[in-house]
Amino acid sequence: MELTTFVQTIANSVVAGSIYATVAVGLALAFGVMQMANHAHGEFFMLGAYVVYVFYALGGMPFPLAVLAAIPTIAIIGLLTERLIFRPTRGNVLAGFMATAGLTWVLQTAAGRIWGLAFMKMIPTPYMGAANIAGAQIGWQRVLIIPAACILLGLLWFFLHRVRWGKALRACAQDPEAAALQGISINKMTALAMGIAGAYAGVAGALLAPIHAVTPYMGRDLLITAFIVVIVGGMSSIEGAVLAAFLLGFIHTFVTTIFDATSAVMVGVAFMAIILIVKPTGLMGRVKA
Amino acid sequence: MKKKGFLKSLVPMTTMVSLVVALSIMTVPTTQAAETINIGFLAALSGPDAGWGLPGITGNQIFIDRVNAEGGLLVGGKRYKLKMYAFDDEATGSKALQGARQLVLEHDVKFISAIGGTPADATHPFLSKKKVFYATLISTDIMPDRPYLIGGGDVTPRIDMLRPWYHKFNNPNLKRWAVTSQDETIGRTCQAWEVGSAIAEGWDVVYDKHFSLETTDFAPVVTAILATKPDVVSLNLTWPDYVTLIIEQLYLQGFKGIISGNYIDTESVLQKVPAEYMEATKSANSFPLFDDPWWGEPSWQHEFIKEWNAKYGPGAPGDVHRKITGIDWDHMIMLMVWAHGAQLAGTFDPDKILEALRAAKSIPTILGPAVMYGKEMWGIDNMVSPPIPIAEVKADCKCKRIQAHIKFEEWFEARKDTIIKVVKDKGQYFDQRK
Amino acid sequence: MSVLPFFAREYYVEILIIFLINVILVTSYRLIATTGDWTLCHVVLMGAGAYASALMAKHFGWPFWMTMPLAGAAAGLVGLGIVYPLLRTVGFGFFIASLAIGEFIRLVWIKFHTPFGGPRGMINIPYLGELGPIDFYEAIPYYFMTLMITSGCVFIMYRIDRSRIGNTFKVIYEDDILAESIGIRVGRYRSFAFVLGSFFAGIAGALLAHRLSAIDPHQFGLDEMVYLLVWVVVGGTATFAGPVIGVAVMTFLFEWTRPLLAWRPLFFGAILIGFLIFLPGGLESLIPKFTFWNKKQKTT
Amino acid sequence: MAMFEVKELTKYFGGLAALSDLDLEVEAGEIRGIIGPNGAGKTTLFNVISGVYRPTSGEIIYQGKKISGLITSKIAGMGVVRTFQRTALFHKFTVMGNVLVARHLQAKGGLFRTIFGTNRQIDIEHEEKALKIIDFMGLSDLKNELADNLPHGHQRSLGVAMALAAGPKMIMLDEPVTGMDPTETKHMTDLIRKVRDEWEMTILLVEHDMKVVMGLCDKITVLNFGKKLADGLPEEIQENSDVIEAYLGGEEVAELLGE
Repeated sequence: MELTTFVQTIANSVVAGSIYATVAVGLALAFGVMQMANHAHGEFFMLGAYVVYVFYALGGMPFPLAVLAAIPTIAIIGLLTERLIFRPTRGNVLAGFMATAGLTWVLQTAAGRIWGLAFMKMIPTPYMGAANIAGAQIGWQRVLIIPAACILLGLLWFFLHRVRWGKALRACAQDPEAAALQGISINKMTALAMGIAGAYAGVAGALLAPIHAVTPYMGRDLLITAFIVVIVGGMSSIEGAVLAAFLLGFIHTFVTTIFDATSAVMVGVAFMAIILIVKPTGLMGRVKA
Repeated sequence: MKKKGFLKSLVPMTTMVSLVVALSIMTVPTTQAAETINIGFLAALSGPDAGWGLPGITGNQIFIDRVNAEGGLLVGGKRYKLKMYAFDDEATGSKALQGARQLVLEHDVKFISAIGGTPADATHPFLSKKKVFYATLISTDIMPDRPYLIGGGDVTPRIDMLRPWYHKFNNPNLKRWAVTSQDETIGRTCQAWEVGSAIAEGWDVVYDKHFSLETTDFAPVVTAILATKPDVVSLNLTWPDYVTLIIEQLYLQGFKGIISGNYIDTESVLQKVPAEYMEATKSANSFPLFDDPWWGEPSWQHEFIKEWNAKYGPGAPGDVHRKITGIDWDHMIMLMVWAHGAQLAGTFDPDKILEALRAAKSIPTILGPAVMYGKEMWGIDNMVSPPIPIAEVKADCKCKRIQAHIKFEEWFEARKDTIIKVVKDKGQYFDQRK
Repeated sequence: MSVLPFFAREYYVEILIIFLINVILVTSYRLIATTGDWTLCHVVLMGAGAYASALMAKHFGWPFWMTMPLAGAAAGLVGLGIVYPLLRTVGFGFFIASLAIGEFIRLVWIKFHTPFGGPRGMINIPYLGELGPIDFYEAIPYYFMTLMITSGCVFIMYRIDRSRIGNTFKVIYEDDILAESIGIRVGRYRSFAFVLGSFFAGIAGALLAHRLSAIDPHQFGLDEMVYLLVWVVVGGTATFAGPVIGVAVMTFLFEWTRPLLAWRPLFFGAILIGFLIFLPGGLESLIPKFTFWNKKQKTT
Repeated sequence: MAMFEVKELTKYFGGLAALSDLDLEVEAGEIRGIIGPNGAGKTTLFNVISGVYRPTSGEIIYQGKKISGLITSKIAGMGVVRTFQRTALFHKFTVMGNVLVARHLQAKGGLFRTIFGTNRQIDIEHEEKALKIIDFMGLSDLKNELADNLPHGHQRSLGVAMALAAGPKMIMLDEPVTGMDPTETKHMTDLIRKVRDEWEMTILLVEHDMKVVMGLCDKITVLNFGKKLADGLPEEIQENSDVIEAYLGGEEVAELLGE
């Protein structure tokens, strides 16, 4: 592998890792709090992209604003999901997961009917052109994702470790009963977690919209990856998820460059299986998956 | 008592089954007005592959409406109205077979529009037995043991074979040809034919791989392609969505050569890269625009665009919330051919229709006069072969403009030996795919 | 059951064939679920059976009565192969890990064009030939063959469910620590249930493959798996009959809703959500209210 | 040498030791009481012996065979079975069902036979043996009742019944009489003694109710903070100053002296 190709691949890996991380933290967080396993997480991601399509491509709103708009929009959808699906099925993780699998179909179909179903949606690239790093060319649109992801993850860390509600959320993730005894309202926490999960999936989709095929089904490819990330990271561990996300980002990108994406996914799954065998709790998890 | 328990648990099972059947028997077969001929549309209408199915309905419907407006299809001095029944096969074999059975057994359709691939594999034994026409877009499903399967409305792989000639003709000094497409049923076959032709035209094929359908990020794929320093990057029949993303990456990673493909959806590509770049890369493909002045005025093509917009365009009664695509007319070509065949034969008897079509010197299609061809390629003359348009992207109109309209047959006859040899080496010749 | 096909029109006989195959599928799924392990790779294991049977029939020209049980065995072996990492997980982890591993198997079929035919899958899988005057290509003979095989499989699974082994599965679901403490090898029994279920899924796969004569990886994708979940959820898993009720009702609804075309996934998604929230027990949970066998399922 | 030995058993959870250098010797047919203030490590000891936790160090020897590190079911198979502090039952099963399942290890008959029930004889024996245990625990008239619907006392007895059904030679009872009224307690105490006498069972007993412990046990081991404090006959233990010390401050002193 030549140097430029290598640098190019490294850059691609970091971009992929940033995306996986941004998507997966929400999944891990939601799972940590009252075991909300969201099959529709990929569809949140998809809807985030459609927000950009509607506001930016159709509505002519500036791209950054459209991305910001995705945050509350999808957060609200997250809240609704929590209220209408996870709360009624609380205590039965499988029921929640399967119900959200149903939600996946609902959202995909709805998106297809509302915004049409043919080729990918047309979204002009806001920042054309590419940065030249050691002979490797990386489009600005991708470069942009890296700082964006850093900021988002930083914010989340700050929220979870410095803000009262965030700490409560972590307490709740560690031990719901104890948290409840301390007078933390579980309902508030689950809602908060799903809100954040939605926001992060949404903003990831929004950031990716200009460089990804925006279709109602764009979420499904991501779902398995995201769950592998969460399992490898250790079910409910945020830090673990981030670490695993970048690991998988590198694995996928390098294998794709050298072989192909099918092998990449296979290697990813094999990686997960190995982790399960040698360390069932995942990289940073406390509880057995 | 355990026995009884088992029987008891059989009770609901049996009741349910009888329920299913009872209700299915009750649903009376669709009553046939004597002079109506039913045709079927069997493709993915939901799920990720619906993008290849749903749009086809619009084109077929436009054709059907035209025919019915004239009072029906004139066959053997009698007019027959056309009626279309759609069935969603979700791109899976089992459901496709189920659909074929429903369309034939319940609606007695004479012709089925489909996409091809595994659904074709799963349905052909049944349809061959029932002697029902099954028209796929792409000709790769044609096989000698499928007498009533006709294909070729979509011009791959013929366009993929002509592009190496076209680019060589315009740039004799270029040498290095890189080609890729998604790794699936049709991709492999079409790419084999393209590689064959590229070699026949004297290109060095420096990259000949498939990217898998799981690919979501094309940066690595393009990185790998550019590592081979190609003069031409050909995308074979890479699906339009992927084409857009790959071209974007080619642009970002600084590719300066020629881009060539089966279907470049100009409008969405131009969202990602400047029109000047597309013109500079001479990006050539086969799906012409029907509002291209090249067709002349008045023309069936221009009419079609108008009708489509009137019926399905923004604000129209049947607004489909999307722009017209190649798929909208791709399916219709096959329907036109079949209808013409029936008129020539003066009957709907499939064997007579095939006979008439093969005898015909020129069959009118929306891409121009076609002939039945393909014995050397598929072992049977069931490929509908209209002249093939090659369009390039122009910066001034930010659109495709037809550059040439080539008859495939003569070109192929001159080179077939080399090409077929390569295809056989790659194990993609029809008699090797069992 | 045995006279139905003569009244129904041919198209519906075909639906019944698919229905019977699905009955094997859901029943075997419940067999695994009784240990508390819900998997997401059951349809893939069905695929393993389908591929195995197809390969044997195509390359060795073996007859169906041979390939079918072997297909089951093959699927069982695959199940045995993947159950080890799976057992390291419980509950939801198991669920997701099985999804990922199932995907892995599908990708193997896609990746290796020989012998699996890659994304195109396998074509020209031989139909069952004639047996004297009976041509098994025809719907009705195939229907009766499927009916026989299905009843056979269902009967065996019913006996297992009622036997000491079936009870062992159920107690593992109720309290695996207690089960372990009285000497039940929980791990072994979980694997046993999983492999057994895989075996029957494989048989269903063989039946499907030889009816279609063409299979591809897409046929056994996640969407199909979610359909299976819909059947199981709609029917319920507490009683043996539950899943069968589910698949019967959904088969009917599936035909009934064809006119919805592109809207259908939305409809089925809504059904899935609705049942999980408002009728978690599935349809079967309504039955005990007005029939006799509510005592039955207590006295295991 | 003793039938059951624990040698320098140590179990750490994270930093702190739940058990440290514990030695224990139990003779066949003995009823051994294990007492100690809350958090002394009694239940941990049971969990380690029964293989729920692996010991950090030290070993457990049963009939000369090392059982530490084996999985629970293996240990149970060798004849060491425990009951739980919580009321652990298969609640959706009948009393009969519970005991039948608990006889898992004794159940005979190959796969085919079991599935198709071709050999009724085996099933009948199986059920008779189960019935015997149910009678013994005085649950015969409840045998078709769902475990869930039993009164607490009977649920505890069923727990013991299941342990017995597993066919052990040594049985570990974790607070068998908690939450029982005096009559139930009396009944259970007699049963435990009967189990030892009639079934030649060795018994480890963790119990808070000192009347029961003192009345029932041949020898008593006192744990405190995971260490062995004392070891001896009931009356020795009652006089032992360290033990009183350990219990001092706790209202348990009175309890200890059985008042």
